[in-house]
Amino acid sequence: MPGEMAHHPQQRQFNPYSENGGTILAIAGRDFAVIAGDTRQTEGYSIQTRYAPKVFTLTDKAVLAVNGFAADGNMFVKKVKQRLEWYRHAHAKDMPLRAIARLIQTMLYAQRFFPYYVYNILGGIEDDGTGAVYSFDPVGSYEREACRAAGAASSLVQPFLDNQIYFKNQKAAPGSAHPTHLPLSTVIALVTDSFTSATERHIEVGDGLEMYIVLASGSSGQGLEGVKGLRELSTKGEAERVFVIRRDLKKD
Amino acid sequence: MDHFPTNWGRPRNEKHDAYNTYPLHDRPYNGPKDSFAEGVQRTQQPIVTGTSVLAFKYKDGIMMAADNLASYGSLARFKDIQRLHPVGSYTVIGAGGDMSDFQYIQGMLEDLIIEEENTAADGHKLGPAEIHEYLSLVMYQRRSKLNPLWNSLLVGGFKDGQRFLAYVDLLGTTYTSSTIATGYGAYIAQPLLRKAVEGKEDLLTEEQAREIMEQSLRVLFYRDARSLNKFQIATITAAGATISESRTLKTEWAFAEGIRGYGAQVQ
Amino acid sequence: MECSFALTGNGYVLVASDTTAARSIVKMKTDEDKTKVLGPHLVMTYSGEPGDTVQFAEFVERNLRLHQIRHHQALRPQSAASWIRRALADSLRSRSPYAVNLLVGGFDTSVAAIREETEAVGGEPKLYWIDYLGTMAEVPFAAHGYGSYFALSLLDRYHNPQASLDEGIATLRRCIDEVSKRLIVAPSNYKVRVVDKDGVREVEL
Amino acid sequence: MANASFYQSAGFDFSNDVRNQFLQDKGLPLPKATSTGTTIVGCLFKDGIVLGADTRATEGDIVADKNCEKIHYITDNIRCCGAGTAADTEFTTALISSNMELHALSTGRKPRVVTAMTMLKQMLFRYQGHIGAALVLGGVDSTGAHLFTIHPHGSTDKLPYVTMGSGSLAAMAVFESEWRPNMEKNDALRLVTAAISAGIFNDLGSGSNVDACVITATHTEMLRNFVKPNERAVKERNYKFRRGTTAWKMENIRSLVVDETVTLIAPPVGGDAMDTT
Amino acid sequence: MNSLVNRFSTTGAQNELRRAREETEEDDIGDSMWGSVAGFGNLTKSGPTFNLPSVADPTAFLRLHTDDHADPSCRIKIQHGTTTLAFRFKGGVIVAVDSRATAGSYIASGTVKKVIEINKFLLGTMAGGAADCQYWETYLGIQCRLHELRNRERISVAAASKYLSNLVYSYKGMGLSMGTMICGWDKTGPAVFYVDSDGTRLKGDLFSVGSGSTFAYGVLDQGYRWDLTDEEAQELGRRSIYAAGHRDAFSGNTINLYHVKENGWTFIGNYDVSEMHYDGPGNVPGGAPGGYGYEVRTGPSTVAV
Amino acid sequence: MSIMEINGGSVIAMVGKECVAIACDLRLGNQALTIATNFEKIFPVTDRLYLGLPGLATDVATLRERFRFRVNMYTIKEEREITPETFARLVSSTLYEKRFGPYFVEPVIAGLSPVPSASGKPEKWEPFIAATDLIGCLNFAKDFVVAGTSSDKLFGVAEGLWEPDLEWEDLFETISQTLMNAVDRDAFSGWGGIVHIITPDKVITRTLKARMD
Repeated sequence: MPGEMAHHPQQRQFNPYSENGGTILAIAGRDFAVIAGDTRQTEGYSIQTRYAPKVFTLTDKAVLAVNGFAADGNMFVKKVKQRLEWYRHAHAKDMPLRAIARLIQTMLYAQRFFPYYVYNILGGIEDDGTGAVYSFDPVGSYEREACRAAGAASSLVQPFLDNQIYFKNQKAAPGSAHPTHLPLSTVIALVTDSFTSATERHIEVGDGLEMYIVLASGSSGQGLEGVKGLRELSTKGEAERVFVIRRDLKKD
Repeated sequence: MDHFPTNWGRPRNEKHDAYNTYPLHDRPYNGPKDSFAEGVQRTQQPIVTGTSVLAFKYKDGIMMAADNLASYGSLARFKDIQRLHPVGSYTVIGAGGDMSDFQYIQGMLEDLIIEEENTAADGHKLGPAEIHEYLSLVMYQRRSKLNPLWNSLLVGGFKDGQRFLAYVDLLGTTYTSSTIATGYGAYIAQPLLRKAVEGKEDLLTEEQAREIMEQSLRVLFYRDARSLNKFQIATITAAGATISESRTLKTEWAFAEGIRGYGAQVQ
Repeated sequence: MECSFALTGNGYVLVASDTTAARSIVKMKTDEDKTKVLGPHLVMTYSGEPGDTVQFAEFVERNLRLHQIRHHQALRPQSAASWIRRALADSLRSRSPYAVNLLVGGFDTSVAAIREETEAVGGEPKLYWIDYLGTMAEVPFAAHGYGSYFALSLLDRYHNPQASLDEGIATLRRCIDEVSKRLIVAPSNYKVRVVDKDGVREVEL
Repeated sequence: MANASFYQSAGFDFSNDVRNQFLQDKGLPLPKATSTGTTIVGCLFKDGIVLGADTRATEGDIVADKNCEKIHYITDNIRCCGAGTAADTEFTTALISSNMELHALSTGRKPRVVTAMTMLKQMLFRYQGHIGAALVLGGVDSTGAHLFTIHPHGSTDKLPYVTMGSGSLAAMAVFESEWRPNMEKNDALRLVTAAISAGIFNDLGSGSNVDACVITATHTEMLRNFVKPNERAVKERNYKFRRGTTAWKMENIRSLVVDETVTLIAPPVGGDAMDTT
Repeated sequence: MNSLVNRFSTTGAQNELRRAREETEEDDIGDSMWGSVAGFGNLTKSGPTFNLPSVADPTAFLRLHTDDHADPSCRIKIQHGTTTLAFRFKGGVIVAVDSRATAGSYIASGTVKKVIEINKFLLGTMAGGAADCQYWETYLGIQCRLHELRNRERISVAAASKYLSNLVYSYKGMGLSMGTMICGWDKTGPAVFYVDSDGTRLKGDLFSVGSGSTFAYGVLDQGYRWDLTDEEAQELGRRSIYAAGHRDAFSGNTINLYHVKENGWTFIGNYDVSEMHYDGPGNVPGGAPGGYGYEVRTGPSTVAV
Repeated sequence: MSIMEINGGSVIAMVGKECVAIACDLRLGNQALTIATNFEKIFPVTDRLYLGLPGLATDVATLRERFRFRVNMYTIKEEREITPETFARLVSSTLYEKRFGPYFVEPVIAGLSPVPSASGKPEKWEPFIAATDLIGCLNFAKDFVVAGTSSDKLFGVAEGLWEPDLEWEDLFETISQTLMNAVDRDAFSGWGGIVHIITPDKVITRTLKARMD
């Protein structure tokens, strides 16, 4: 009943949650995935640090972005990495991406009654060599998608991606169709523009952009040539290659 | 669960049922009970508190400072509290927030160092990164038990040629930065530190660093009502950690002479 | 629980309101007319806070009547609805607001002279949905009360603005059936009125 | 029903209050008004006063206006920076500005800063803090340069350097460490810029550009967008759509140009010229 | 009493370290955690375990932080909103759902799979907390498989739904939110069970669940007969979800349609609600020509403004 | 659920090259229930000036009436058409009158304002857009203004898609894409959209084929 809403549950005590701002996003391509986050960490109206990474590599082909309450996020990443380490010891291989996704679900759901205040986006390469993005809510419901933004400015970025990645509400030119997969160079440009736009309009987004790119084995990596601030993380010879791009965002 | 269409799936308000269509279902709790739960007091608010801690990186290592005041509400209760504390051979921690919790942390860290460096005696010594990690686990674990240690802590250190400076607070939130300030310092001193230090971490000499630190402390003393013009500065460099004796700064109040009233008054 | 429905058709507006007067868990009466004829081609259903409903309906009735006496001309449905909305919105800002939900159905005979396509039926049916906040919307069909949660989708599916009166009544009956099937305390009886070029009259279901 | 609400006297109108209270009682929170998280400052220098402000206006976490103006005109020689609820600062300063003008006309003297200060504090005190305007008032008059802060509840302060808004602590730190009595104009301007910049870069409620205003006994100089440290970077892509991308159902074009052809039938004769339009 | 002694006798660093470990790792992680059950490792014990906040009233705590309806500014917004329906008819069971998930007023996703394929013969629908449904129905899938392995026969729909009902009932009052229909075909023929987190379990022919369920009922009831043809039944399911998508703000985006028959379920298709509005399902068996939308169906808007 | 979300609705206005566009969705809701999908929130004030009023629908109707009254009074008194700048001030002060019992509406104003020329007749028109919050704080922007339940989404998309100096045909595409994609992520807005593009010599009004859920 609408009338009931006035009676809020109230409890006067220590609040174990906080909100540390920032935004993350991930886009999957045919044979790559781009996972990005800004690097600002805030508390209220102040900037705690201008560089706090939100995106972490889990395996050679899986990258996890976390956003929300920083302490929960860091702890969660630590635990996921620990589980993956155990898996590596037991099976002598990395956990496949879709299994990591399910692992994250159960780990989040284990805290159903004391949730992690964390929005997770997992990106990487599936066993079949396709790029994939999995997005999670704080208690573990997840789905595989082509693109997803989460965090403080998610509602600013997501509709923009709907339009530019999924071509929502756009009629294709007569006699042609929208491409199903965008090239890497376009995706990198879109990610950059998403973050510069979010920085303009959301006070908790800014300082720096960190963009991880996972390429499937055999992918040419076309579109990465000449990109400013690019650094390869993977050592040559590995099947999948991981790159990171760091850019500055506005600091106001 | 609420089954009304617009609220569908949300928690139902158990205390109110407009139609009395179902009996209220408040259920007795049958899980394990702690008979002493009511008697156990957790820190729900800080009592005797310290204010800001400032720290930043400079050429030789880390410089950290905090004043000597512990306040009891608005009462300047203890004026000779030391809020910088050395841990092991490479690390200094500085604390704001509840002083009793800080003293508990000091004791805990002492145990840790004895355990790790004396009992184990395996030749490994805890560096600042390890101590910060340990503290962040403890702090996060305590917040998860909803029984926090009400502090914001700075961990500064120098080991194996690496400077280390990081923050952890009662929620377990952590971060690193080349300049960090806690409490009011985050609002007042941090802008000054950022401007003076960011990008110059590898250039600032100890002298310059000390000047920056003193200036920030002076401004803090001007504007933070829970601060004291009596402080200690710690440096952690390749040579080890040193915490200075308490000192005071020269402050300037001359401009106040000319001020008359708060509005139309002229005399 | 109170339910009212209304729908337009080819040359008419049907309005229906339940006839239950309930206080708390008691049905006081099951043949209360909660519709009000406001003019030669205008009818309104009202529901909401007991007391407010009748008071407001009578207030509207008299003022529209006064207008008619003064000007020898009844307000057209749109003007009448706008006036009612405004009266409700203003009352909401007073110390004693009326909490009333309305469906105003009318038949605009004056357009017959202007618009050719309406000539055959003698005018144009008009229906306005007005809630207690003074929100007004012109709609082809409308409902108030919990019944609207069931009826609106049903009408989306079955309503036909070109339907004959019989077909319209059949659609209305579908709504009423659906509500009595699904709503926990569904009203039993309804008063149904139709407005067309000949004026307002009651119809039996 | 010709409404009383169409014709009403000046001042606030509380007629929606009952209804809004009712809506609020239903548990519906009121929407947020635009506020200026804001850093605003002012300081004295040798010849007068420098005021400064950032230009960000926020609605919650969202930047509503990237380049708004927070230094408001009071009189030629008095300006006022506003923080808090944006509409309140806007209208309060406008009201005082007009009262000052009237006051100046009726007394025939150049208005004084204390007069504006007193008007403001009396007005704000009357509203007991419900008008959320936090102001920095500065100007130069016949009695010299004056700088005040006025808090929403009507308390005032008179100091040689002041700051207000969410970035006030950051800006004050700059003043506390660098302000000196009797500075030169350029030094004061540089200091104010540094103080506002401290707010812009350290306080999330403040951002975009630096506005400044220098008031001396003889001259007032408004330096709108004095420094613009936060220009948006050029976008990587161009987002212009192909025409015809959007599907639409119905189009209605209303031409605003009345086609008229003027045909002269006969040369105009005296006053009998016909109006041909 | 032990806990009390523990509490006060353990202030040393080692103990603190142990306590920190307790918090950062699950209580006891056996070898099973290393194995391929890594994800569901905690299921190898009697049942999953959950951490509770150590406050007097954990439910109130959870609600304080997650009930966005009572307090829109609450931080953790769990995804909600839905219309799902399932009905039995002579040709089996039709299951139709929308695909929208909302967090507050924000449409968090328009591509949610709200039909959970428990196994070849069992479907579960998802309404309420997305994570609750996903997790518990996946868990149910495991249990159904175990049942098959133990008993060499498929679990009946009744038993599966009872299992789920008992599971969530044991968490009653703790803040779970789930309204699901377990649909399938077993020895008794087609079956539909409604199970929710209150502990209700109902057997029936026709259910609709979620915020838009009333709108779906409005269309569904009017068109429902036992002897619908397969095509008519599918069309009815599709049309009912469309009706809810159109009228309910928290439902919409796309329709997922499943048909359970004797030899298991088949996925009929995914239909965009907006396309249904303008163009209808097109040339599908049983589909009416033209769009479902009222304006589309009745020609240009008859309401002249 | 805030008061603005009872009825839902959003409005956006954008500046183009010698033209402005203003667009709104068409939903009238009663919380989650959609009552009507023909509820326009943009009203003409003069030939080249439009006003968008997203917010509580009762106040939308009331304010529409009040503004019409006030603009008519202005026109009668001053014997000239109101300019967008003046009208913006009128909106602002009308709302601020109710500072302590506001109308729950966030107006958006879009129009072309005449640039005075030697001949007296305006030959050039300058785009003008403005928005105010519910108590009348004006926001003049050079690019776009947004309001309503999907304002944050609109901000995000518009910040990405808007380009300077768009011809009116291009501006139509940009504003339509912005509106539709933003409201598609908002539960309380959508169900169709309508766009008005105001150019010096004509006003183009297009009804969008938008999502209906």
